Amino acid sequence: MDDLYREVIIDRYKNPLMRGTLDPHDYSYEDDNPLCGDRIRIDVRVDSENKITEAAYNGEGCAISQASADLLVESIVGKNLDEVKALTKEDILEMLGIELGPVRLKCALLSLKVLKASVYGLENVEEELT
Amino acid sequence: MDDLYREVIIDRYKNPLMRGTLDPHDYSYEDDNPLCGDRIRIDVRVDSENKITEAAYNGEGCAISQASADLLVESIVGKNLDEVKALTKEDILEMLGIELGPVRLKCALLSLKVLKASVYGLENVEEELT
Amino acid sequence: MASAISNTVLDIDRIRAEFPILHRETQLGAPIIYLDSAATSQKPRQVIDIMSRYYEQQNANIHRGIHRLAEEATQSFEEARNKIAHFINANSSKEVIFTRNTTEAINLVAYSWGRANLQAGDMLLLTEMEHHSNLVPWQMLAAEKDLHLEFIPVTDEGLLDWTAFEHFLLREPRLVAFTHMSNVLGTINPAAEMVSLAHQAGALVLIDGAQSAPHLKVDMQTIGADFYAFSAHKMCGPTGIGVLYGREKLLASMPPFLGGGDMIRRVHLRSFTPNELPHKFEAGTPAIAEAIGLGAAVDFLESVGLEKIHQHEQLIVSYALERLEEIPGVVVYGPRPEKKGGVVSFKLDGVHPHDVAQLLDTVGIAVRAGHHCAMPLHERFHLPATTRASFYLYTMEQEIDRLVEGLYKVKEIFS
Amino acid sequence: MASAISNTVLDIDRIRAEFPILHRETQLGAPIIYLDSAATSQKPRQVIDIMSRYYEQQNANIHRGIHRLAEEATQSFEEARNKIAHFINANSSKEVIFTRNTTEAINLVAYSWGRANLQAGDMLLLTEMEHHSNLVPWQMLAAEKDLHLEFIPVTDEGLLDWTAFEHFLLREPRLVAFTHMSNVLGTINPAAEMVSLAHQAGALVLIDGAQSAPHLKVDMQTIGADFYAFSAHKMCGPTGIGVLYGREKLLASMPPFLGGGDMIRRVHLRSFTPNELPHKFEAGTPAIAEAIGLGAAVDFLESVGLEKIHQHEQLIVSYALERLEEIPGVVVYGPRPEKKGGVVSFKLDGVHPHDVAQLLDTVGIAVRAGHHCAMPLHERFHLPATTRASFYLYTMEQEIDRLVEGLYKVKEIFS
Ligand SMILES: Cc1ncc(COP(=O)(O)O)c(C=O)c1O
Ligand SMILES: Cc1ncc(COP(=O)(O)O)c(C=O)c1O
Repeated sequence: MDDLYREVIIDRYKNPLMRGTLDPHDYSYEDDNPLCGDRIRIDVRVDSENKITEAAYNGEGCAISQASADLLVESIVGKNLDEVKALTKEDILEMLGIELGPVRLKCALLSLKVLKASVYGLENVEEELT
Repeated sequence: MDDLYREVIIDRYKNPLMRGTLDPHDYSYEDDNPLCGDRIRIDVRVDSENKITEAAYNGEGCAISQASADLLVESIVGKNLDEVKALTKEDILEMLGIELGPVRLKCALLSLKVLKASVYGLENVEEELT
Repeated sequence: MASAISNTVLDIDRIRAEFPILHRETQLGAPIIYLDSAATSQKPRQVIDIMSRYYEQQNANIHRGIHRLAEEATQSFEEARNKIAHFINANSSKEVIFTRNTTEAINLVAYSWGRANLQAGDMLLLTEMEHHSNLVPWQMLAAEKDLHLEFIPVTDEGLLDWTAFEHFLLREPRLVAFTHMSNVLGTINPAAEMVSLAHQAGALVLIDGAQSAPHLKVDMQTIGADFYAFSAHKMCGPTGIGVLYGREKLLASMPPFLGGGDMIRRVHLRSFTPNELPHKFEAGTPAIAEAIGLGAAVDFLESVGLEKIHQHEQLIVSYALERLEEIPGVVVYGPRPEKKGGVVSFKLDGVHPHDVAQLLDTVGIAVRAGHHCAMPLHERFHLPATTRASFYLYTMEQEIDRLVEGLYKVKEIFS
Repeated sequence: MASAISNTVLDIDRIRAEFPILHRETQLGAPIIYLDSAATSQKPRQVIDIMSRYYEQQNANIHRGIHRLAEEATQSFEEARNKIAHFINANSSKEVIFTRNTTEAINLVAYSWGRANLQAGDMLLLTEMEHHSNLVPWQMLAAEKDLHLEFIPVTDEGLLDWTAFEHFLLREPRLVAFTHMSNVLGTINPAAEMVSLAHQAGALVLIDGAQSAPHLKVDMQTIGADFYAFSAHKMCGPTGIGVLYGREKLLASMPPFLGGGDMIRRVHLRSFTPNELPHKFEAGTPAIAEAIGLGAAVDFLESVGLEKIHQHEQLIVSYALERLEEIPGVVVYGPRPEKKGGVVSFKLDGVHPHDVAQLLDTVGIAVRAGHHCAMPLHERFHLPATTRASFYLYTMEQEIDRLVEGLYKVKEIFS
């Protein structure tokens, strides 16, 4: 039973490192997954070269949605926005270290969807992340 | 192949005994079976005791619909209207001497439906003959 | 193998032997524990086989055919309709309309009866415990026709608020539409009583029987509903077919819904005459094999006995409630066992239902997590989602034991 | 066993071996001669088996489930959709909506697109050779919205009257809806050309592909239709499922048709948000096993090759026309073989089609007699009914020979 919810997921879920809000921020977006009620908001600050200097997430939902948000937000600090655009489903799954069926995939990818929507508009993310 | 279309059906179809119209008549009704385009009209004359003195049919369609009309109309002359009301699907099938699937049954029973509709109104026949 | 409770009413091993999927070994080396029958039931061998046999021996299009196969297929199809009419004690098989599922059956009523009979300002009375299938069609109709929707509230215990119901009836709704049994709370609503009050108030009644027809003896003469909808796939039958029961006179008075082959008596270029019931509402080639499969499902359920199935599920659900409530942090929603069917929805403190379901899956237990297509009901209880275990005639108490063990493990992982 | 023509393109014995029903001995001691594939096709073993296997091993409700069975079922279901998208060369599987059959697909367009986009006085252009399924939905819509219906006439040869078509286009129809292949005359209409002219005239185009998708390679990119509808049961697939193809942008712009579970993203008591494509148009539990069955049918057809199937049918239909026309008193309707698919409708002087079909049935030959759900076309040719023989990849020339022998016997009996 434990394999799937490897330490890291439970740990991040219970003791998140990146939870919070940034006010002011340069980018911010919030979305939810109505199927399960997962909700994620991500705030981002960038410097003049579009490099992410600070990031935080807030929200509620299942362990996978929250842990993936925590891991994702941690991973983007220091990256620039182009690198964020290049992030894929596979990157998230690698951070989580597990395989997921279609329903849980939506939980795992919600944070990436929110992040991308915040930095370059919702229209451009629907396709690949649903 | 011949068993089914026993002599009587082909014979009645090609050389009907009761084809024609009665003018004037006491009862008359016409209906069709849109599925196959069978059409039957039956005219009936009765005496003062509601006994059928003359009857004729007219129409077009498959051998079964026309032969059954010919046989039916022949059989009712001399009967009174109450006896007509008592006629059933089985009576027709017995006259024809064959078994029929649901689609052909409609052909075979069209004449009985028309006859009953003429002598005691359409509302009362739908139920048992469809 | 099977133990005390499971065998009180049913010979559970014999029943389970009929369901091939219950014996399929999973990757975990043991058969699956399937506690998701409210979503869809498993299928007994005879239902699966009769459909294969149909395709191997009888397959033909129906109604218009004169050749042997077409006649056999038509007969099998119409016999299935008769079986279903008998199963729900309809007055006539003309009252049994085949649809794709419960959802289409309800939409048929909304489109056909609703659009022809309702006017701006008319009120429809629903409940807070409806499945989306008995909400959205009425919302769409309300938007089109400018109707009022009202909702009988659900009490904390998970029952309909009777005072509110009577109160709403004073406002003369045109239609009362409610679920016979909630797919989340398990609540069995007093259908016959509700119909009788609604009729007194001048309303027609549509009952969503998706969760009741599979589990209770439902009798159209006793219940008295004007419309009753259910799905084959939840009652041991195939996907792709459902039923709308409607009172004959009412159906006869309604305009057609879908247009096309079979639903007509006559067609010219610019006009048509509709066919008789039930064909008037069945446009195009119907789900022939599926109707035959549903006929076999009904035979199967009747051979076991609906009363027995219900009794068995009552025992299982009582046991499940007892065992679940002993787990610290578990909160179960819905009424006491006497007032409900074999559905238990719950939350486990500190663990999202999706995590619960997924962890249970890793030990071979299939439950469902989410809003179960009843978002408004979850809003009512301020829950984003619940975990749901649902039972059927093949559910054994050992499976409940395994569920409880599993939940203890989930707690441990999240502790 | 099989002879020259039948084996020119296909290995007919190998193909027939896949269809269990073609080997079933009838009461006459010989397998049936099934010449009624335009009504519904027979099913190969792999289609029948995949559905049984689904029920025995994978059965679960889809989309919302987290447990293994639900994930497997969802994957199989969506893979089937992908196969179908590929089969018709759609741009995306979002353009593939599952319906019950062709009829429901056309009604979906009439209800959703039609009601949202058409206004009193708008013109819809149909043809005289349409199946009732592509007539009645438009008649119903026309009555509701006060639209004009116009019809491209059919020439004596059984082709669409091209001058009339161009003439009607000048009147700027909003929609042109026509059958790709007539189920009575066999006529294959030049779909791509018609679409292109209709588009130039500013109309959308719906094609009834019930008879073409099973028999021709249909490519959405080449044909260019806005909507394309077909049924699984005519293309080696199960009953209970059909497809509406629609261009993604168009589908996305249309309001929902049926309301309920799965077609929503979010539901409150009084409002809902529709789901994304294709789910927006699939309310309630879909025909899951049937979608998987259709996926297997598409695999089967592609493994044989649609071009080959078409070539085979061309040979068979040419042979059939040649043989039938040598029978005194037989009149065949429809164009020459080059312009038609594997359908031959005819009359035999002095014998009603129902009598023809029934007498043929007594010698084990299944043909259809009646108006074939195309009453207006029969009115056009002043016929109450016709007898129809229709072919598929499993039809052999010997079967045509038997048909011809049978017709001679019918003539004798009625002589
Ligand atoms: C040309 C055509 N259109 C539509 C249909 C209707 O198909 P279905 O009955 O599967 O909806 C048929 C077949 O009956 C057909 O041949
Ligand atoms: C109470 C209730 N109503 C309606 C439905 C919808 O049934 P279907 O999806 O078969 O249309 C369901 C099941 O999902 C249900 O539980």
